[in-house]
Amino acid sequence: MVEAAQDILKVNGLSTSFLLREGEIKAVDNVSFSLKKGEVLALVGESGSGKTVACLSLLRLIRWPPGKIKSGEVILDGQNLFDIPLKDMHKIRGLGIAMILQEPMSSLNPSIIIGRQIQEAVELNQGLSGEEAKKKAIEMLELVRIPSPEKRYYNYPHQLSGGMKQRIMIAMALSCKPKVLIADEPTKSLDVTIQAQILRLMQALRNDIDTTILFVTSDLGIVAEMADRVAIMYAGQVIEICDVFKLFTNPAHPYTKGIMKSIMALKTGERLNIISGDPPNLMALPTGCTFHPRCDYCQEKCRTEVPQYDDISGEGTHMVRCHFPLGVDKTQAEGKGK
Amino acid sequence: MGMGKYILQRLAFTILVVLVISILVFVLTRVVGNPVDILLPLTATTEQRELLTKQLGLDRPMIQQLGDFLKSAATLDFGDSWTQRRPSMEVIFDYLPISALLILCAMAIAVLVAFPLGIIAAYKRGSLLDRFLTVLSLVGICMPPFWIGLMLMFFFAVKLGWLPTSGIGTWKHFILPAVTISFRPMGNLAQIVRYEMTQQLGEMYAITARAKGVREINLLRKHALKNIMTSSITMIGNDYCKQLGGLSAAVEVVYGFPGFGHLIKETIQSMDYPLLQAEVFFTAVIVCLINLIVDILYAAFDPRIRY
Amino acid sequence: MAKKNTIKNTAKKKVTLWKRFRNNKAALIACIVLIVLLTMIFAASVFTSYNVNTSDLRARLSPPGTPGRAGNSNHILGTDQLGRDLFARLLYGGRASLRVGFTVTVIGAIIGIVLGLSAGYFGGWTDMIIMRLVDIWSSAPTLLIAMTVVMIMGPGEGNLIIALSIASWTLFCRMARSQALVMRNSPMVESGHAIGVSTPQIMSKHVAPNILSPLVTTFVIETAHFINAEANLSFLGFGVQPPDTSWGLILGEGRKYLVQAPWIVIYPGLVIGITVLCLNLIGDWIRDEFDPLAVKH
Amino acid sequence: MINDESIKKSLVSVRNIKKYFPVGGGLISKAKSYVHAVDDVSLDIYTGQTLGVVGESGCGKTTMGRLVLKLLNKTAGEIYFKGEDIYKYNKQQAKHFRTKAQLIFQDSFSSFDSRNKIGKIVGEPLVVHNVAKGQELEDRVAGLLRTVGLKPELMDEYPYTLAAGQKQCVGVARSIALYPEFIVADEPISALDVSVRAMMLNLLKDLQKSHNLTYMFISHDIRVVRWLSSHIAIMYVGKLVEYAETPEVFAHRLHPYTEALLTAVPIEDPTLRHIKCEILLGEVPSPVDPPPGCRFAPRCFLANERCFKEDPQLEERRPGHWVACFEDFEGQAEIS
Amino acid sequence: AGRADKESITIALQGELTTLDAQYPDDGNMRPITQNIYDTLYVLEKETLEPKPWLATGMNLVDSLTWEFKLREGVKFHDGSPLTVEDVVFSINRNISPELNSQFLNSVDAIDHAEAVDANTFRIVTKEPDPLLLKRLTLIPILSKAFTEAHTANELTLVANGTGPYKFVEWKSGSHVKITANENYWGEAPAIKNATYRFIEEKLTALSALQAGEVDLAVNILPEYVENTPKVFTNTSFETYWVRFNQIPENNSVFKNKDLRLAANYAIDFNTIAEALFLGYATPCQGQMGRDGYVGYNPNIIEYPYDVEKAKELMKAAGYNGEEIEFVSQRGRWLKDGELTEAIASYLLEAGFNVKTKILSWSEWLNVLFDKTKAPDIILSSNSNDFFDMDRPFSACVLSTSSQSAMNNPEYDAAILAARQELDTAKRQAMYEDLAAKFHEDPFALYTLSINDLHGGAADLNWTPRRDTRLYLIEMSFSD
Ligand SMILES: Nc1ncnc2c1ncn2[C@@H]1O[C@H](COP(=O)(O)OP(=O)(O)OP(=O)(O)O)[C@@H](O)[C@H]1O
Ligand SMILES: Nc1ncnc2c1ncn2[C@@H]1O[C@H](COP(=O)(O)OP(=O)(O)OP(=O)(O)O)[C@@H](O)[C@H]1O
Ligand SMILES: [Mg+2]
Ligand SMILES: [Mg+2]
Repeated sequence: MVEAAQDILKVNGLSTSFLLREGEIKAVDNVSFSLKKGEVLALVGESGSGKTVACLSLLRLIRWPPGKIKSGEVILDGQNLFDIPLKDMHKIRGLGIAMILQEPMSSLNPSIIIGRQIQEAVELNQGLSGEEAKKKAIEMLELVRIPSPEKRYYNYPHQLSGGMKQRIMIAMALSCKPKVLIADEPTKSLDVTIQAQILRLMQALRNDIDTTILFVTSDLGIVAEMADRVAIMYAGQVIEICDVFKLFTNPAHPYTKGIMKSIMALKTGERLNIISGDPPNLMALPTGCTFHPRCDYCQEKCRTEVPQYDDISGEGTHMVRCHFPLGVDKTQAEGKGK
Repeated sequence: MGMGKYILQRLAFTILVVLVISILVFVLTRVVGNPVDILLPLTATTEQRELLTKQLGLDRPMIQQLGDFLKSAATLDFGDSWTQRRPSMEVIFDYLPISALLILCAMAIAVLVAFPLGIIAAYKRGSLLDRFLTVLSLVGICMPPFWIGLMLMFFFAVKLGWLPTSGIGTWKHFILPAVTISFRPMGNLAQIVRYEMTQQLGEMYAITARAKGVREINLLRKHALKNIMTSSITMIGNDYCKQLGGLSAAVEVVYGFPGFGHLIKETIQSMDYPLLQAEVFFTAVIVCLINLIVDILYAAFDPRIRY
Repeated sequence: MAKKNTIKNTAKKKVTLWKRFRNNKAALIACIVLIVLLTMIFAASVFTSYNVNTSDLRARLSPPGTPGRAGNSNHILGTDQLGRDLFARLLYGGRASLRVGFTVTVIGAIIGIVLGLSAGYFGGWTDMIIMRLVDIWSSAPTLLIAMTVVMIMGPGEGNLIIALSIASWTLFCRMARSQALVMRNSPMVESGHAIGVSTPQIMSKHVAPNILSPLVTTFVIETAHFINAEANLSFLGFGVQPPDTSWGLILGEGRKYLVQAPWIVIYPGLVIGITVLCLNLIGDWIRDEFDPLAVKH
Repeated sequence: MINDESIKKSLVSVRNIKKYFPVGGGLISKAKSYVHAVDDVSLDIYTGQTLGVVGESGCGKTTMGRLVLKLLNKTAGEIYFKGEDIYKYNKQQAKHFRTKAQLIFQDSFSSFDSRNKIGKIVGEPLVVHNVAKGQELEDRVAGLLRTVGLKPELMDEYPYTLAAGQKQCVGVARSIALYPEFIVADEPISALDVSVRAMMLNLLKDLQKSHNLTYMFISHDIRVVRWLSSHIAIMYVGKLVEYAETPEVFAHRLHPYTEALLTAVPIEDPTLRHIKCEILLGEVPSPVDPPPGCRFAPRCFLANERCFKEDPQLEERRPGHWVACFEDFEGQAEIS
Repeated sequence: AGRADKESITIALQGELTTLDAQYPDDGNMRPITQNIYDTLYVLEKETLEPKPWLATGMNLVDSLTWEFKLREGVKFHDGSPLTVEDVVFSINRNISPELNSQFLNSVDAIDHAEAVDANTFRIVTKEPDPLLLKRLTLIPILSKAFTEAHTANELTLVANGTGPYKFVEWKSGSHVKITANENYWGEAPAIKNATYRFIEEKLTALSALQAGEVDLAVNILPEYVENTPKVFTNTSFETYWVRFNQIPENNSVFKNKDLRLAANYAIDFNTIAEALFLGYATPCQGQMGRDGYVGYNPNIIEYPYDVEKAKELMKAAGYNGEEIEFVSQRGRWLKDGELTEAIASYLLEAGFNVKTKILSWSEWLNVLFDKTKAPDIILSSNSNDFFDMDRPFSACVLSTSSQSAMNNPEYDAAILAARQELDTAKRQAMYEDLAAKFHEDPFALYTLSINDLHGGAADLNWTPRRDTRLYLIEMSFSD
């Protein structure tokens, strides 16, 4: 086990649900992970697996109704965010954790000039104001490689291209000087060439500023490019956490393995590996292991018993939520489970 | 397109609208109505009627009448009001401003009440307060305004004697009619503000703003408010036009308020065609102008709109 | 905020219409109230033994609960200025009010939808002419024109309906057009073209039914609107005339007696308000339920 | 090989096709400018093969697909299907063409009339062309559903009850109902999740084999295109910049844009992360009234004066490898 | 106690006046104001309703057509100019001129012209011998010639210059008119110095204003308001409702049958209507159009009793077979006209008349009233007899040349015309009594009822309403 002291952010047993009239959606279910200072943790999962909700839950930005954080704790720098009264959360947001959203097109306020939007973040989190804050904002624009920042300061979002908007988002998040930066699929709606630019920018900034990043994505290519460690989400749960190299060489969860296989096949041109079945319905999750209906290795136990979150590396670097993790001796795993 | 050009285009359209509507009303009234009987007392003789028909020029062919009408209307001269026996324009200028002011007051009340209500409801959506406010705004929309007027007058003027029942003179005279008229726009506005605000608070940019530490109250004030302005302004403009175009008549009648709606009602009842024509003209012009103002305001609140 | 298609869609299967309806209590209550009201109005003779037009001058302006003459039931809502039973008049008057509101909306909807669909579908000059017409019409003081029409043609239900219909079509026209435009460019229509469905077939089989739900919402809310409009015009004397009766007329006639007989004014006002409120709630519900993306007009 | 002769040999031939969309301008005033969505593109698609069309958002891929299916009116140029110009078809031929060429949508669900049951949706082409009715229709629909890997019982369900992947399968079933020869698949997998994507791709490949289909496969994901397509056409702002067989493209990237595009794709291997070459700067220009010259020139690291003045034409630089570039470039970066 | 300002009064009128040019309109909202601004040559004596000299001081019949008058001296217009014979002649000639086309032209056009004789003598020449001339002169406001000629027709709508006890101060469109006492008035100085006339159309609103103390006098309130009114002012007046039977020979109306006309008169309980609907503030007709105090009233006629049986008998005898009877009316013009219509219809229905009521707008109603080809079986109308002389109703309702009548009886026509030119009062009285008796036997209308003037006022207002309905401020005062 790595000592907690090194973890700048620690999430324990986080559960968030949406209570709709049709039923309860367990969007995030008992999720735990931690981030060490300066590292990039990729949160990977399919659409609807709960990545965004998990991130928003960290900031307590889930709106009631219908969303509700049901349990868990989020410890940022030793402080449990869930202990803070909600009305004081705005002090944590930005300065503690900042976030870049998935949709650059709609994540900026269309009726306010972008400069002001960045400046607002500066004013709120760096204690600057007026001219100083403006100067800082322009500096931030420069930092994210926006040409002629003094002029761009006065642009409205609609006057910028998607890539530029995403840079603005990054500038805005960074001007909060956050301890942890959450980037929620920052390149999802961008073209590959623009995506490459943004990723390159983020890498550069990371080297310069040395922030801790929770990088959410569904593209394993980006994971390979960006992440130090990876957490895989499936149906609201983190099913595997490990080192990025380990993920690409030795994934332990059948789901991860399945995806890895089909990605490799894309390169070689072989027939693709299929994970049979449909993505889970969050409102009526399967019993036992949520993945069992689609799992090739499913056994009786999987149908009934919820698997625990197990450390299979013995050093706390590879955690899996599976009764029968691949590449691990069954009995050993069994033993671990008990 | 430049702003100037846009305005010119709109003005051209306004002229078209006014022309079409004026001709329509002209034809409608001349073809079907017979105002002479109305303008004379019951005991008037046949000769008297014929004389008046001639004096009003109603005995001439329609086309000729229309031509004359268009000619003089082009110079904003709609002729003398038949009942008030002075230029229709003069009559309009006696009645229109005060109604415009009254409805403006009503709109101001509506805005002042509806915005906070709508915003609070959006902020606390789903709460008891929200539901209460929603029902309240629905009631404002649903109850007939003249009925509300009767009730308010009954309680505040007659029973409690706090306010004058009718007429004009002091600012106090404006309170009851303005409040009564404000109910419907208030309901409309509160609903749209609540709806739009709810939408805005769920927008991505709202999450972004919260994520950088903006307080909810500032989010509402500095970020969301501006974005709901376009739809609110449309609503306000619309309601203003509707009220001025005759909707306020019933309330004005109840409060004996000498306004434009009241005048419209009287004019129509007395078939005072020149005056009616002038009223139609002015309402159409005002509606077009207000629409233009609304359009221009759009650009002020939504940078994406440029003319 | 996030995509919720998969979840919502699968869940939809199980939640029947009725169940969803039950979840919106306001709409449910509105529906029940409206049904009760409609039953009472259309089976009025079952609920009251009074004739609407039989006056009893000796029993003028009797307060609610006054015993009726000779074996008749009590005047539960009192009597009006001619001694007629107010309850009976409200029931029978409701027929005219609802008839006006409904007919005006139907006429408006038919004209508006036909024109709107043509504009949206044919585009080009057709579209331009129709939309200019709508623009002009929207700038016209329609209420003023409606009053003029009533005055010239003579007040009464028929003419009132004609006059109000003048104002009722533009909204439908705009909506139908925008829906038709959305549809025309939708993948659904393209998919139809791709498999070789003819254009008229696409219009009638796919486009028309799919734009129905927002139009139904508008229809319900507009009906409410025109019930109010009827009251407004009848109040001013431009509407329904005796011996016919309508809610607006009852109010218009009775308003002089507010101080002496407040019930003549209070009850019709409430009935109008409640009816309109119910229709609005139901309209809102239809919109929320069947067309979650529709923006308020 | 893009010449008159190839029109006869190929299933679909595109010749100098153009599509301009008017923008701005109202109904009275004339349109002021045009989106050059597809601007002078020529290529051939052979029976049983798959042409992958790749490019960044807005480069005209979708428009191409629609043009080839005659779902849009062209601005100029010709498109031949089996040697005949589809824009010169008479009514009968046009209707017949609809049975031979089909479209698969990115988001099939939105192309369904959601009030209809799946059986009706899938069976509609059969009904429209009077191919089957009654019991036969049902059997055919059941068969189609089975072909795309769905249970026939789904016939009586509404589409919204299905998962995303299944909806897409229904879309495919509808498209293949009339045994078409040619299918345009417009980003059929980009809305799908990784785990479902694989199934869909396999299905497309299987269908191609079993039905002898020809595909025009539109995607912005070069990894997928590489896996599925026999040929690749790379588009940039309405222009075709490179066109060849897939392995050829990956081996010899003759256009600087292709090089930039391929190197921009993240590599799914953490060990290779730092050996990436230069990335492409700038943004995709607007296709509204583009300036003369090569449209890639402003972002091109090889651009010279000529590139800004003249529009390079497609030429066959290597056998079967067509490129539109003045420079003699060949990609160096290692593409995994 | 008592009010602070006893010299100011606020009066609620039912609507706004249309012009201050008192010679033009026939406007019930203007008269209450202009009657206080303009004087007339004669006024009606309050009790006897006889004309008494006012600006004229004496009269002398030169021949049966020519009347000579003396003009009061020392009278000044509000603008300071003296009243001259020229002004009087100008005023009369203007009022009867076709160019002006005064709305009450028919009340004054018996005058042929007026002419000056000397500085304070003038003559009026009538077209035919006219027993009503002096009453007609009570209608003609005397204007200043110079002032009137100095203004355009449009300007005259907004200005007033009379000789009356009050001067015009201001007219706020839609809201009110203010007048103030004329210090140079030739007559007695009034107790009330300032008056504001507010236009309040809504009856209820007027009542509220009265209750709230905003107005001191609200004219023509509803009978129902009496109990909520501090002080009630009432008097009989000259408006009579009548329901015209269609007897036009060319028309196909059941009421050409005399028995049915009688039956209808028997079928309606006007006493109950007056009691219940008008709460007693109305007087049922006594089987004739005239009433006590009118020249030509026949005191010997007794009202038709309310007798449904008799009505039914008569109907049976006349062979009435349920033919549909069209009853046209309008509402909103006169007090409770709509309600009265419905009440009459419901009585007729009860007696077995198959009545179909049709309420029309004012303009349609006028159209139907005047267009003899469109005449319905019965139509409700009102006759105002401001001369208190039976010539008015008979020539309006019976005379076949009248635009309102729906009968053609040469015998009646001749009798009416003869009475109209009879200068001998006693003879005229006899002629009209005779006609009234005939019309009782052979009714031309449902003689319905006359409504009383009913005003509500402040408790401390002293005033007795006049039968001629004139609201002379000079007769009002506030008590302590
Ligand atoms: N406001 C909401 N109301 C109801 N359900 C919601 C809401 N937001 C999210 N959900 C549900 O929570 C689940 C997780 O959503 P989330 O947005 O976290 O997914 P994600 O992993 O971020 O997917 P994507 O890759 O599409 O962004 C989804 O299935 C969604 O249905
Ligand atoms: N109906 C239309 N009217 C006007 N412009 C259009 C229309 N359809 C497409 N365009 C424009 O044509 C250009 C090409 O569009 P197209 O949809 O073919 O691109 P694409 O390559 O499919 O993009 P994407 O990857 O985003 O789907 C774009 O700039 C688009 O804005
Ligand atoms: Mg997400
Ligand atoms: Mg596309």
